[in-house]
Amino acid sequence: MTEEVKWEKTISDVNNEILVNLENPHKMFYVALATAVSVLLFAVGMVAYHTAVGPGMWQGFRPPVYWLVDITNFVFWVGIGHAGTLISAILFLFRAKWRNAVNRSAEAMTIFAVICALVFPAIHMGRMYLGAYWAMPFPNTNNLWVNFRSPLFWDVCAISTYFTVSLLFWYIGLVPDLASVRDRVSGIKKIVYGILSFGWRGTARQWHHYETGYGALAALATPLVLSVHSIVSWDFAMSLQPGWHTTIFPPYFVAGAILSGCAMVYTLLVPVRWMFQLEKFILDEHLEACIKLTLLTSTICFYAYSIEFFVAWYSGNVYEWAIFAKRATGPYAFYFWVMTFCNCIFPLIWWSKKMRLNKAVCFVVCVLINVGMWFERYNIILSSLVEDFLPGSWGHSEPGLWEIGLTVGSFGLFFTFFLLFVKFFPIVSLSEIKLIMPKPMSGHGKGGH
Amino acid sequence: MTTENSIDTTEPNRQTPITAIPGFTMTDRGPEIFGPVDGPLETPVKVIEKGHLYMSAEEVMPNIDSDHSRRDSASDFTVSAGAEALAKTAVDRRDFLRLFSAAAVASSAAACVRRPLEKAIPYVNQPVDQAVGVATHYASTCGECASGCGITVKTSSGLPIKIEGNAEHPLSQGSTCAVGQASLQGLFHPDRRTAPGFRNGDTISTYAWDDVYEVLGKQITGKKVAIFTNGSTGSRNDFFTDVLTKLGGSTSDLYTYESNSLYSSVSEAHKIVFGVECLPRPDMRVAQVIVGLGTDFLDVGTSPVFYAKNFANFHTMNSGNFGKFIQFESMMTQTGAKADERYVVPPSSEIVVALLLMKSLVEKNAGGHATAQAAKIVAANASIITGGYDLVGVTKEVFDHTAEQLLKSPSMVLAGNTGFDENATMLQVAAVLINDMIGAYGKTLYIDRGWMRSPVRSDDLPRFMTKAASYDVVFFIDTNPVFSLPASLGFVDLVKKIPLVVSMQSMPAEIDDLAHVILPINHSLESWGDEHPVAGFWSARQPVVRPVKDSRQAEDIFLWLLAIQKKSLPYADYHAYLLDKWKALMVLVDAKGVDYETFVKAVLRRGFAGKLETRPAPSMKEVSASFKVGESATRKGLRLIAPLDPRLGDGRGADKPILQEIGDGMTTIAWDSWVGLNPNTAAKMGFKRNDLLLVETAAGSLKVALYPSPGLHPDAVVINRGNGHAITSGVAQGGVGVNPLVLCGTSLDAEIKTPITAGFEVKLSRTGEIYHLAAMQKSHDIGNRTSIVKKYSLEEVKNLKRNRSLDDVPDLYPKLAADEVSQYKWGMSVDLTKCSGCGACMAACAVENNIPQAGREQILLGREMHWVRLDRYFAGDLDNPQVTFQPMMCQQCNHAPCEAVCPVIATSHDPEGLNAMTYNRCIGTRYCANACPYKVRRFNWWTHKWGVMGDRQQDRMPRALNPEVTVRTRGVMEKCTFCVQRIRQAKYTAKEQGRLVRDGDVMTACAQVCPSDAITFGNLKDPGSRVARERADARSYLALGGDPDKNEFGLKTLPNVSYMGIIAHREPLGTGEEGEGQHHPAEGGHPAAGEAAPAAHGG
Amino acid sequence: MLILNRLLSSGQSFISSTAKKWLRITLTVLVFSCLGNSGTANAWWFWTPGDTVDNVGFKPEQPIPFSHKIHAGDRKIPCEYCHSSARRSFSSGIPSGNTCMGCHKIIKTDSPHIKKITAAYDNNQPMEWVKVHDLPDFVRFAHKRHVQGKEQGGAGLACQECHGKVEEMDVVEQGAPLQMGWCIGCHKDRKAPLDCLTCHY
Amino acid sequence: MSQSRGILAIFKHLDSVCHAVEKVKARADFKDHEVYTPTSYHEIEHACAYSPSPVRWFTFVGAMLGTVTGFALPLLCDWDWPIVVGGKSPGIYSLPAYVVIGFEFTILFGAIATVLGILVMCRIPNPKVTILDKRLTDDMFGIWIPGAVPDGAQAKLLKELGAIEIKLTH
Repeated sequence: MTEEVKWEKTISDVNNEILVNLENPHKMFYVALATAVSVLLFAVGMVAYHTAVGPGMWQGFRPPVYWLVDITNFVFWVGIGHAGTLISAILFLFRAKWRNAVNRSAEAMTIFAVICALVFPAIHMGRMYLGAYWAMPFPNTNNLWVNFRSPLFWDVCAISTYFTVSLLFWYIGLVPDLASVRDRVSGIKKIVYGILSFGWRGTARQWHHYETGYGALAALATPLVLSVHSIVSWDFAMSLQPGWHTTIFPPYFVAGAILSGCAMVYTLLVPVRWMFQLEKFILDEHLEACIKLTLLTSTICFYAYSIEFFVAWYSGNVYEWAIFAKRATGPYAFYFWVMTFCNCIFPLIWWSKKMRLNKAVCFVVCVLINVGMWFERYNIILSSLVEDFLPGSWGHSEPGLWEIGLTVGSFGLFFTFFLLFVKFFPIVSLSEIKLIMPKPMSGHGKGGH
Repeated sequence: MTTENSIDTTEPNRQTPITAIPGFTMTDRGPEIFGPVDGPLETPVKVIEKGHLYMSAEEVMPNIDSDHSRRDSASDFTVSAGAEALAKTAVDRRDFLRLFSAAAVASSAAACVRRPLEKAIPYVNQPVDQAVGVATHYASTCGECASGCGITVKTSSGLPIKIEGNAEHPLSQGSTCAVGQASLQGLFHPDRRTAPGFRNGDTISTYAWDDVYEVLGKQITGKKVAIFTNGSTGSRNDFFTDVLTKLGGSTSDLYTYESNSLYSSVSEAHKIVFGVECLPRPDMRVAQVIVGLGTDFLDVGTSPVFYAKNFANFHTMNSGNFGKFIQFESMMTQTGAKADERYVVPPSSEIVVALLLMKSLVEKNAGGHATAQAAKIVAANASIITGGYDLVGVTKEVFDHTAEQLLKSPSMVLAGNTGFDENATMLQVAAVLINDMIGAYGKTLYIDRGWMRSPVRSDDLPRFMTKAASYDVVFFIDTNPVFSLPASLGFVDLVKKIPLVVSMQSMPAEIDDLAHVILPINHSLESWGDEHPVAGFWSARQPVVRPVKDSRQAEDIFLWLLAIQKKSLPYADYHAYLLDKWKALMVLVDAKGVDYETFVKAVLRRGFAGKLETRPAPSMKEVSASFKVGESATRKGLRLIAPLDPRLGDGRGADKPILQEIGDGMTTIAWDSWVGLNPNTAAKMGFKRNDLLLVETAAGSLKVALYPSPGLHPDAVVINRGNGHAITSGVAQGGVGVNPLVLCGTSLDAEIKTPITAGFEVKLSRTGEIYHLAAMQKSHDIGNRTSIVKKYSLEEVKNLKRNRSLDDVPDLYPKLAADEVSQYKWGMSVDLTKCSGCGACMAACAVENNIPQAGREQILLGREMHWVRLDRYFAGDLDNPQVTFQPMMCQQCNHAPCEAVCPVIATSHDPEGLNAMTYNRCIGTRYCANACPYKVRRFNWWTHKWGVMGDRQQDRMPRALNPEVTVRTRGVMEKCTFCVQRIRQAKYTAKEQGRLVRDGDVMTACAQVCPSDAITFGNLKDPGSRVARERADARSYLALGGDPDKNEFGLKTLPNVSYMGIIAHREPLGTGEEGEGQHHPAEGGHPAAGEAAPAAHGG
Repeated sequence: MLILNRLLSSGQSFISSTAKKWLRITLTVLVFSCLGNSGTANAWWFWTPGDTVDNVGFKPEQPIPFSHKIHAGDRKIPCEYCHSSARRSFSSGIPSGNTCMGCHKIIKTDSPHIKKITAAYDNNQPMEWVKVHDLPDFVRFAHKRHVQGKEQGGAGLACQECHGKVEEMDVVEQGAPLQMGWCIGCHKDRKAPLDCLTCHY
Repeated sequence: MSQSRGILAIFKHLDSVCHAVEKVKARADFKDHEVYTPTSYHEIEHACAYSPSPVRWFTFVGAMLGTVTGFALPLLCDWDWPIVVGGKSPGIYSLPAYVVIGFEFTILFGAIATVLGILVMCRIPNPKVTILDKRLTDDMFGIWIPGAVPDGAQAKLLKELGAIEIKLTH
């Protein structure tokens, strides 16, 4: 970000123009919220029925395919959930200024995406009520705890840690902004926001501790971000399944997660920016920076996809190569090519700056990337499970309406949360965007730097 | 570690405990299969070898006497609480204690208890020697077919829970077939009728038995009565004859019918040639060559288990010899799949093959009395023979070579299938002649010493068809001819003309719809009886449980009917009749120094007795003049074959979910009928898998979906019998599949007068609809994954060496101390050379381990629950592929990929090498199933309903549960446990006796049942155990375990299951180096997904 | 909330069980909605597996007030006289009607409870005892392995070690928690097998 | 701050508030003054010249505690009941697997401790906070001197230093 960004607004406009949305959102907001809530309610009904009847409801669970859309959605949402903390933590440490414009919504997106992600492993289990208990067996009358060697338990640890840390990070970031809101509103709202802002005053001393803590959190969150999807990838890589059992999985998954996360950030920001008239704060330059990061991770993914094929071939492992050959040419090749085109080919147009700045094109490609990333996980799960070692155990699978319903339902959950968030919380980090805006100097250079 | 490399040339002993059998001497090879009989006869009493292992029912169930059961008097033990919950199940009238029955009572007295309260309900009168939790075994005889295999039934708290082959019984030798295993489902079937009834228009009014006797007894007084029943070799036919005589008829009013017409055709052929009605008793151990003419003796022959045991001893490394099996057939039978040389011939042309073989034998100057006759027959059929080589598509050299081999060494020819064409009996006659020419009689086949007996009289069916109208009353007992005869025969109309039809069935049957009186009779496990399968050898049947429904033994009903008419036979019940009959047995076996009662008890304990009958070798008749070949042998074009299904039989097995769920041996299709067609033919005609075809013959038409089946002759159209029961008749699995008999014409075989079910010209056309067949295996091509199944030619196997133990695998981790200390390491060895894919292991496993049946809809989703899966792989030409069967169960890996991934330690490693699955710990993440490279784990997607009449097929599972195995709830993973409940019992017993578990003490259900002895189970730490020796054999390998000699260790999962590679006389296909990318044409035949057409076959 | 529930649950039957159930549900809902934390705890209480509660002291009312104190304590009848299969079966066995009648044909025949037994016996009705020591169905506890002596490879335990001093109880109550941790503790102490397959299959 | 009586000088510009802070921070009559800023401008932090925040010690101690817990938990469980899975000996041999647990606990405990550190050091949540001026969380800077009065010397000085407004706070 060496280019100087041209700001039309000053920090005095920030609170006024951003927080006004809390009072008066666009009418499209209510349409969107109503849609999201009804989808969510429908999904809640499905989950309730599913809990009563059993996991047999998922038509895609056709042994040998014991996981399909459930874990696809899980990994997909966890992947989406990567961008937030990445943008807040890693880019914070790298002092990438553009993050300040988008980090709040990205972090919120992280939280809600991780919630969506957590739903799936919970409801896919055969006996979810026991799952909760075994993980925290209090009182532990069995003298037995969990298997710490299981990647699934690592996953539980990683995701819950990630969720907790992201939530803390997000909320700590929110505290000064909630104080800003508190200072704008009155009545019951003032009390609520007052409680939520913990009584933040904004003294320099507070800011001093705050900054240190925020930096420490960012330092902790950085390895966490990278580890979470590595651990998610071990959910696959720790088994012997051909196509899963590879060392490339952790970096490959992390890159994929960041790719989908950034694409999702963009996908969310463009309508939000329009809906809440934030064009003057979330500048085109910021969006372009996001696209550049997306392009970078897309090329990493491209590399990972290719090297995966190369290694499968070069290893001489019959099973491994068979899986990859079938991925590209077999009955499920469609998914493979969707994934390749969406994640690797389409983003290539962003090498042109014109395209990077064309928001319609970028929006479409970002949506396509998320479609592609969904199919990447679907493809990895399905193709490795469906035809592994013994041909006698081979099968085939395809999801049914049930899975589609639950997938759509998870979007309902996500957007419900997100829309409620934009209604009640500052969409842009007020304090942080002020930092990248022109400083309110007197012009005399007196006492300044 | 270097292991002994030489081939284990002696076949290890069967593991079941062996004891002396009166009349049958023992050899070190196990029980002599009807071997020399001249040894001294022991007195078969007083020495009871195994304590209380075998005991007769009357010892522990004194109240089973028929007076009680007839009058339905108050029993000693009563139905206890929780009855309303169980009343709906099949066992609502259990007369034994129901201890520990769950009663979910939220009692106010103990509201702090956070679990349902359970009741402990004891016996009122505890029978001596019965303790809760201690199983009692009874010896009996299987009643599922007419073979008369000996079984032992394990009962717990009075309930039969498992059937095993009687280890001492010379026919079953410790094994049963799948059908025998499923017998329990017949016993407990929820569809069984609960009370006798009279037809009242469309409805049936039920009555008390006493009223039924009264009314029916009077109704039949003075009437002309006939009995139509299924075949039996035992005293039953004599009893019915006695009854009929009392009723004023004669033995000619008794009609027997078996859908398996092989009994009558073989028997009739011997009558034609030798003048004696019998089935020859084979002894394959001495044979070196067997030629099959369309035979399927391993699956649906005259005595499948006995033949399988025989074949297992023949088709194995035996003092450096390996029996060679040559098969000519038009369909792909499981027997044909085991052939060393297999020639595909057109449907119905087996008789031509026989003629061509006869010709070659004549040319080679074969000995025997038959050669002259054969020469005449060959001359008379010169026109057929001339075109014969082209017709069957096999060259003369092959026949010459085959004839040479037959003459060179002890050999036999087995002919005939249950897909029965018009030349069936003549084919048997030809086989008899050939067997005589090659000197098989007296050497490998016996008709003069302990010959086998046919359960049916061959001309009963046409006799009945002509005389039926003259009867006033006809009893149909345990037979369902309305279903098992072609509709075109007009049997239904015939029965409708009979004024009084009485149907006596243990399960509802189509004949019930035509019957005026429907009487539920006892299942064979509730009945007294006997079988006489081999001349001089009797197998006894005793009830092992009180009738679970309000049914009566068929024979007892007749005694009551006679009593009403005051014409009583001098027996209180059929049991008394048998006791009278068995007096002759005591004389036969020459038992001295014991009283009769003791003798009978000893017989019941052991399950059988006898002394093989001998007779002078019968002399041959001149048959060449009467030998004729029907024109269907030389027909061209598509022809129908409708064989009996190996498991469903003529439809008797269709009501047993286990048998439906095992699936077909070659196609793995479950819960359905299909039309099998050569994949190339199907491709040529433009048909794809699952296309619903219209199959038309002159007699009728039906719609059935297509499954391209490799190995069929291009002209063969195969539809198995067994399914297609009517929905309306209350038959348990009504509505499943189709009955191909509607396609069969009216003709009967000329000699034995049984309906022809093969050889009809057939037309196929597409209806345009798609019907999804529930095939459990989606891909049958092993491709380049040759390390999964290893095959060796005979030459290779003779020089096979292995320098490194299978368990000598480098490991990063230190050896586990607990494993080192443990005295046991349970292992299994599966000899793929022997496995014939019969599915008995799947059935035994399901019964032993309470495995639910999933039903067609779930199988379509791949959700079958079998703990042991039978993988079938085809290699080579689609028209005539080499077939491999591989039972795949949990490999009990020492480095199990499934264990490490479980987040809650629901599956862990046991110091005895077992992969422990703890159901109650499982939360159902299913990662273990994904991580398993063998994909042998099964998940409970739903709550399975046992013993409840649900809407879906899978909700009708009889509630015959093994109390020693946990019933799994929804959301829980399960898998093969190596029958750990048996291991634990054996260990407990051994500990109580202060010793270690010995080889043979414990066997898994699959190892015990396997009719081919393919599965061995035991302690790998005992170097002398059979399983340890087999694992050390050079032929053994680990699935996905690479080749330790080449420093390749595959996945390094270190399974405790090892497989022994296939030996075959022919050059094995699909054995190339892993990874060379061989392409096998079978790949296209069974596309993994979608409905792609079978690819044309290539090199 | 937990305490409330327990109080309510363990209380004597001063209100009907249905009413109590509804009361408990209502209370649960109320408290759940009011107090987040204790609501969670409550959910935990209701949804965790049954053996999170040890049930020690569980003392149900039996169809007849059979006193082990009189039989096993005062009269010194050995446990295995009635529970006869403990040494040879997984189950120790509940005495059958004829076992009772063996003595009570003569002894105390005029007691109303004995009359009840006699009547049941004559009518071929079994007694329906409430199980006190009840393990889940997925646990395979072999009485014989625990009761048999060392010479048979057993543990040689006295019945009282798990069942408590039954011979002093008028009404039998649960003597030990019978939870897995309790089993495991003893197995660890005595170096008995600890693999899952020992009890679960 | 229970005591909120004092004066608040409001500044509009960053450079002027920084200049003011540098001028007044050492003065005795500005004892216990507080600088208010809408966001964390480094200029102000430099001007105030606070000593390094102890929040990082919270982080460190929390993270180390997490590491110890994360490794101890599985190892103690293995020690209590060694269960073999996948042919791997429990305990020290399974340490590679426990690295993940150790790592996650490190992060989790570290993050929670950091947040606690922030809350403790910032003395929040504080229910008794007085909002001195709404603009301080918007775009204005402020210096608040407890106990001072609007017409005192401090007010005058601040005015000179560029305060646009002096406010009495209660």
